[in-house]
Amino acid sequence: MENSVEQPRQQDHLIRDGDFVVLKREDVFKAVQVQRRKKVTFEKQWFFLDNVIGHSYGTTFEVSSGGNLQPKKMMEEITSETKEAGIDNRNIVDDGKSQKLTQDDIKALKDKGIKGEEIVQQLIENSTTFRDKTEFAQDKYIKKKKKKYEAIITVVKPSTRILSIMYYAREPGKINYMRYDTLAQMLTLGNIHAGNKMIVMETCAGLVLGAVMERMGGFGSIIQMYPGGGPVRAATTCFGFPKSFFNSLYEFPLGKVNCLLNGTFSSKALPSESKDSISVEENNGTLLDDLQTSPKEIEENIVEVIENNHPQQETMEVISQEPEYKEHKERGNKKDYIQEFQRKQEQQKKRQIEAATLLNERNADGLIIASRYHPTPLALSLLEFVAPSRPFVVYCHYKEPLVECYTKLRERGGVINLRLSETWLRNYQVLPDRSHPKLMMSGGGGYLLSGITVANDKQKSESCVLELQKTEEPTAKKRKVQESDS
Amino acid sequence: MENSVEQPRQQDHLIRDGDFVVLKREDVFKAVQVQRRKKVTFEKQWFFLDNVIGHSYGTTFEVSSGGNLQPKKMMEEITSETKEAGIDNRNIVDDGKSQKLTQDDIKALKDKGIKGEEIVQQLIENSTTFRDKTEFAQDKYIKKKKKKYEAIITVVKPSTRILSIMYYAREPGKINYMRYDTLAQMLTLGNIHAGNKMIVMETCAGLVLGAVMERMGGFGSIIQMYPGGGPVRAATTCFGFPKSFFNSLYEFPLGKVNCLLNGTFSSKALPSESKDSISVEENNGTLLDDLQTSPKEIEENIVEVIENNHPQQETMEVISQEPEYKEHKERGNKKDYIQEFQRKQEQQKKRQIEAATLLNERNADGLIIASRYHPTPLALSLLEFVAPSRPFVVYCHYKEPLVECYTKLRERGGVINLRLSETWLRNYQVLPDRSHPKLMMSGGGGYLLSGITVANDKQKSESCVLELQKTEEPTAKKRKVQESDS
Amino acid sequence: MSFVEYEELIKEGDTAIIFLGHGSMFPVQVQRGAQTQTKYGVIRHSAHLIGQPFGSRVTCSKGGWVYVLHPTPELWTLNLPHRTQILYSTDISIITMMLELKPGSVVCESGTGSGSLSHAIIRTVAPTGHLHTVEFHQQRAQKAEEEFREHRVDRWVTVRNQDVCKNGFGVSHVADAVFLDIPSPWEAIGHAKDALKVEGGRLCSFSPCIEQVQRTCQALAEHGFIEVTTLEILLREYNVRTANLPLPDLGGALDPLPVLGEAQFKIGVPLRETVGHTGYLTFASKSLF
Amino acid sequence: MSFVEYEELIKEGDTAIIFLGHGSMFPVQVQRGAQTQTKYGVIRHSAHLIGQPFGSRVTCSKGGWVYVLHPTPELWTLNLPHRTQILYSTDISIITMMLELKPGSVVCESGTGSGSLSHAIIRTVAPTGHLHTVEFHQQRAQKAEEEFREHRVDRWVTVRNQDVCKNGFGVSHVADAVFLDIPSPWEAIGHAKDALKVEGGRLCSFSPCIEQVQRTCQALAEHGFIEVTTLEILLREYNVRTANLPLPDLGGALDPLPVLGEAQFKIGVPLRETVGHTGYLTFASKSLF
Repeated sequence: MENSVEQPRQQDHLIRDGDFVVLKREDVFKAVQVQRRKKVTFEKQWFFLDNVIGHSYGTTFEVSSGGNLQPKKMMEEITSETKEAGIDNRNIVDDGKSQKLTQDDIKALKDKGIKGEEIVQQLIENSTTFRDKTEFAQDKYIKKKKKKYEAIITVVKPSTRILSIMYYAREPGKINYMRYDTLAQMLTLGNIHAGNKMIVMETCAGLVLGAVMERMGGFGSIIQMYPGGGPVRAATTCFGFPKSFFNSLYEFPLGKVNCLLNGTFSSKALPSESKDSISVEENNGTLLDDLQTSPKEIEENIVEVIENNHPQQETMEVISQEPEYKEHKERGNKKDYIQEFQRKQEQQKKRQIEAATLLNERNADGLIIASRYHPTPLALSLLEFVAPSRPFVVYCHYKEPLVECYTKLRERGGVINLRLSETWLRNYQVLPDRSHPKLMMSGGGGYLLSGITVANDKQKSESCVLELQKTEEPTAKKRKVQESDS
Repeated sequence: MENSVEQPRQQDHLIRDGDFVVLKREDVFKAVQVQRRKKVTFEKQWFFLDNVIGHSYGTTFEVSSGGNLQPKKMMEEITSETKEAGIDNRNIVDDGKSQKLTQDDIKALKDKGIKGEEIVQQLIENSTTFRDKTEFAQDKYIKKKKKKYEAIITVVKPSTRILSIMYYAREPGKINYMRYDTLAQMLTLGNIHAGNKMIVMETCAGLVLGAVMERMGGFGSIIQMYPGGGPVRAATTCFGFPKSFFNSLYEFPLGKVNCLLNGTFSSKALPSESKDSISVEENNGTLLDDLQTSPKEIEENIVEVIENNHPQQETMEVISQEPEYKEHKERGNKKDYIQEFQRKQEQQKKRQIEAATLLNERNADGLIIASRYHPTPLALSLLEFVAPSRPFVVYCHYKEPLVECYTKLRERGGVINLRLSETWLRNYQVLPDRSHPKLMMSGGGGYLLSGITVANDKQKSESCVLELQKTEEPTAKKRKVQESDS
Repeated sequence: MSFVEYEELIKEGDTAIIFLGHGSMFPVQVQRGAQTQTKYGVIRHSAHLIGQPFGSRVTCSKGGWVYVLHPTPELWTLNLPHRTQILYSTDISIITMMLELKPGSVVCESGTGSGSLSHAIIRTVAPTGHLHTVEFHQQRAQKAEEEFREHRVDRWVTVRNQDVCKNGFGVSHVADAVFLDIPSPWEAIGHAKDALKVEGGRLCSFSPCIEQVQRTCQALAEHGFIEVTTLEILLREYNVRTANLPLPDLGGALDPLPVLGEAQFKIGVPLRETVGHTGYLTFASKSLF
Repeated sequence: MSFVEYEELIKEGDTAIIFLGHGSMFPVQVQRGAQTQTKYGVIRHSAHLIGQPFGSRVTCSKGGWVYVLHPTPELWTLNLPHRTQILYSTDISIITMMLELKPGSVVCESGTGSGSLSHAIIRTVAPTGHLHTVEFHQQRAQKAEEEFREHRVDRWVTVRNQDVCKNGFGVSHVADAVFLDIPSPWEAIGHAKDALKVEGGRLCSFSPCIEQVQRTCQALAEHGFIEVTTLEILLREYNVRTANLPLPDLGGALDPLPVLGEAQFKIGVPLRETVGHTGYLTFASKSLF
């Protein structure tokens, strides 16, 4: 089990050319690939990543002239040096004259090449009201100024933690508003670990898939179910997994699930069936449209799309269609493109048959659903591929569809320990004499329905359901009585 | 406005014979009326309240021999004297031998007349493991022992705070699981204050009515809408309001709301209409059944029902039917009962006509709904009686019916600023070096839909609704787009 | 109008709330001859407001319309000029109940701040109670007094400009309840005890930081307060929406065309971001002994 | 079976979870010839369990039936013998993600306690990682080692019986992540730093009380840890129920009989009581410099 996977190298903590990394500025993240002489724009600032190569992950850089990054000793929070907070703001009168430095002064400092950090310090020293402000107001002031004058960037290694926080903060719509702690729950409730055979159905830009892959570490296999023309894996790419991780990643179209369940899907029928290949082509058209728009958006936001020098091209077939499509547009040669496309299609079919075989064994070790589709039909059909005594987790942004899903799964039988839940997450400020929960919190991070599969003998199913409902009623008996009264 | 109401007397803080009070033992409450030589059972302990008369509210008593209560200096928490907590429990091995006092020793202490408090202290001193226990375990130990050996009772004045906490803790089903902080929100969102003309529709044992009455302090008027044969006011009684508070409390049957709205309800029609009087009688039969069972239950639980020596008999007509019914049963004389009943019925009709007149003015200053019925039909009809620019609040134990109610009210128009919300309440332990939220919290205290009435011109209503929907869409625009996408 | 009594018609000098929709609104002081500019056009006070019933729809000069609302302490809380951080209705509700306020209650408050809680207290204790409110910041104390006059509630409130920690509330043994929202509440507990009636009363302290709560609880214990409890209350709001979830195409066995569709339903979705903390509320009772 | 690898069939020596319904369950150690008593009757291990697939329905002697489940760290957390307060899956989930655990990670943990988190860590870091877990209580350390053997995960874990505040984790510069659940975490921060890899790593400390968090954050700052964040996570569970709300009788205008009825709908209702606090989780990264 252990020999088929690349182990982390000794120098794994050093940033290399071609690495997928995440840039961090204050609490803002952006995923990029390190490439020499490639201009990166982040938080309205552009720079080159050439200088980060060879440094350790976690190193902090400052943007200097010409967009060059200079390593920088991590400064302690400026607040620790200026802690003379007023107890209250009784003496502050806002007259707009509290800052003694003029805009010209500041420009002069900048022109002298004074660093942003020092400018902020000077602004504080020249503020007549800073020391009288409450700590809250001081922090606010510093944050505002820091943001404006400093450009400190840390290069961190991508991980589920970083990428799920990044997506939730900046593009929650792309991951169906799944908060990072909700994803954390899914991975644990799903008992995701090395060696599993997992079914993943997600429309979360590939983030959930990436998280599952990270937890499986290249051991075991994953079948990704996808709607439309192909799976979306923009976020998966950002993890920068080694090639070997993709050897046992399969994809299977949702549109063929019923065939598979009916037994009408067969490996023989596939290659000759022209109707099918047409539909694939059509689907692919849709996919290409998707890719044309959707990663564009991403590019403008948090993920730099890699257009050339694509090290994972072989292993990430689906996203690699995008550069091809662009090539095709550039060349304007439709025939070449179609030939190339058909070769790819054959390859895809071969993988699809392998995926079908894996699914047909009906012994998956778990099922993860996190999509923009109604969860009920997905759960009802995909659970058929899961072995007994295995966990499954269904995410939905809304509670109501999961209430329905719960009800339908109960009717179906073969599942126990159904739990509908959400998590509630609160961050804290812990500072001497001023600790409290953060003033803003997330109102909701989505809902989960989880459970465990068990043997569901068809002949017994009816009585089984009845009994199950009897035995499975959750605890609060008293309450139930009250509820049916009211 | 001020001259019609009894003002609190100087000696208002002293407990008098006949007062409605709340007994408190640790965090457990029970509402009773103070009556000489009447045995009261509370937390499996019986005693007489004779001795509390003349003492201040807030006085603490200990139960001594013969069920007499003896005033007691409020002891500081025993924990403060025994604070030598172990840091962890690494050295504790549970062998069942940690208590050196035997059952016989304890019995001997009791027989010697040693007070419960001292017994607990002795138990602590004779525990070999107490000092090694963590503070959490120590607290648990003390609480357990205290509960067993001490019987300390505080007599407190009833209030919305006390009674709503009492009901929520012990008989939440009777108040539709409305948590006390939810009631607090209703009173504020409803802008309940002296001088209002309020419509209250509740099936919360009269707790919500009582809370509204407390906040109105006898100024203004209240029309209580009731289902069935008559309003239930078991909890209202517990507040011990002065008689004058009931002068402007009216009740009106829900079953006649549509007549009132149609204009088919008229004061002329009432007295001669035999069909109507039959239905009242039938309804009253239901009420009596209710009273037969429902206050019985209460008696066994948290509210001592007053069977004789009833000082509020005149002002609380409806609950006063109960003793009459008992009388009737005792006497076995049906005719007398019916005559008496008819006299009451006439009186009730007169009040009903007054209530109808008040409602017909359609200028109520607010509407509070908190019932076990579906809120939508109640809100839609009762809002007709409310003046423009007045707040209304609808409580429901479930969120889903309020979502529907929200939708229907939007369609109806004439309401703005609709808000669907719940509150989240957490209690804290604040102790030196061991502060944290309480380990258990309420999972839900019900939901509120609130809003403000505005002019709803019938002729403009359709365009109005359309425009309202346009302008009334809450803020998160971006999200809405995403949602209709998905 | 006043903030403690509803009236039917708008009159000169009234404070009214102009409601634009979207939860967007602002207060106006009604003045004969005055005009108020909104995004829907001008509102002419004499023509559009004075003599009209509260709750009316007013069509502005550009043809758009707004509602004119009777002020309430809750609407004021949403519309008042912020001179400080303010308390919102969720906290105010539980404070009012836990302090057992009702008509006739005498209450001491410090600081007055922007007057958000003050208005709610006055509403609840009127017409027979009184609020003594102490504010150390002179301008703020003056502004609060002005507002109370404008809102016609000044007879139920006394504003004092002093430091409650040094000089207390200016009254002794009169209060049924004391409320503290100051940076060092522990320094005012003695004064609070003194302000409360001899036979007892309730106290509440609001603090954003847990360290303040720790010190306050200690001071409360030292001054013999009992039933000390700390709690926190948060509002959880839901938007009512129509959600559309597409049904996945799993491939009809007989039908070559995908069976597409979607499920539509009404939902109450939590807001994406919400207030995560306002402050801790510590309640206590003055002990009898 | 083992806790890190699914197997199809139950065999001698396996730990299996007997699921009775209602969320009620308990673990058994499968032994040839052994019997387990349940409220539905006896389960005979040789006849009912050995050789059967996990997930099977077993009919007990009295005719009632149960399900036999493959153990997972999550089921173990719900069924393990409590020797201490334990961490539950909600906290464990966020700890695992925020510590960035995955196959190959080396983790240091103290205390082992009842092994609830330990099993989850081992599951995640196997087959190429390792857990070093330190427990000061000797009996507990022994019992944990036994359990790890029984659950066939002992090759991925080293248990040390020592005081982490005095003696550290017994390893230096090997860990990707350190987890602390001890009464005085601030005393172990130095040792935690030492255990982490030279090139950095992640730390998490779990404490029920805020004062512990305050001291820990101070110690973390003093030892140069960065990205210090404290959070709290709570589970909110919903019961799925059919609710019936009667429709009120408002009196049909034409119909003398009341129009009664009720609305029925499926709802997800929050539990009436729920866990309100487990502990604060403080996360930090070891600084590079």
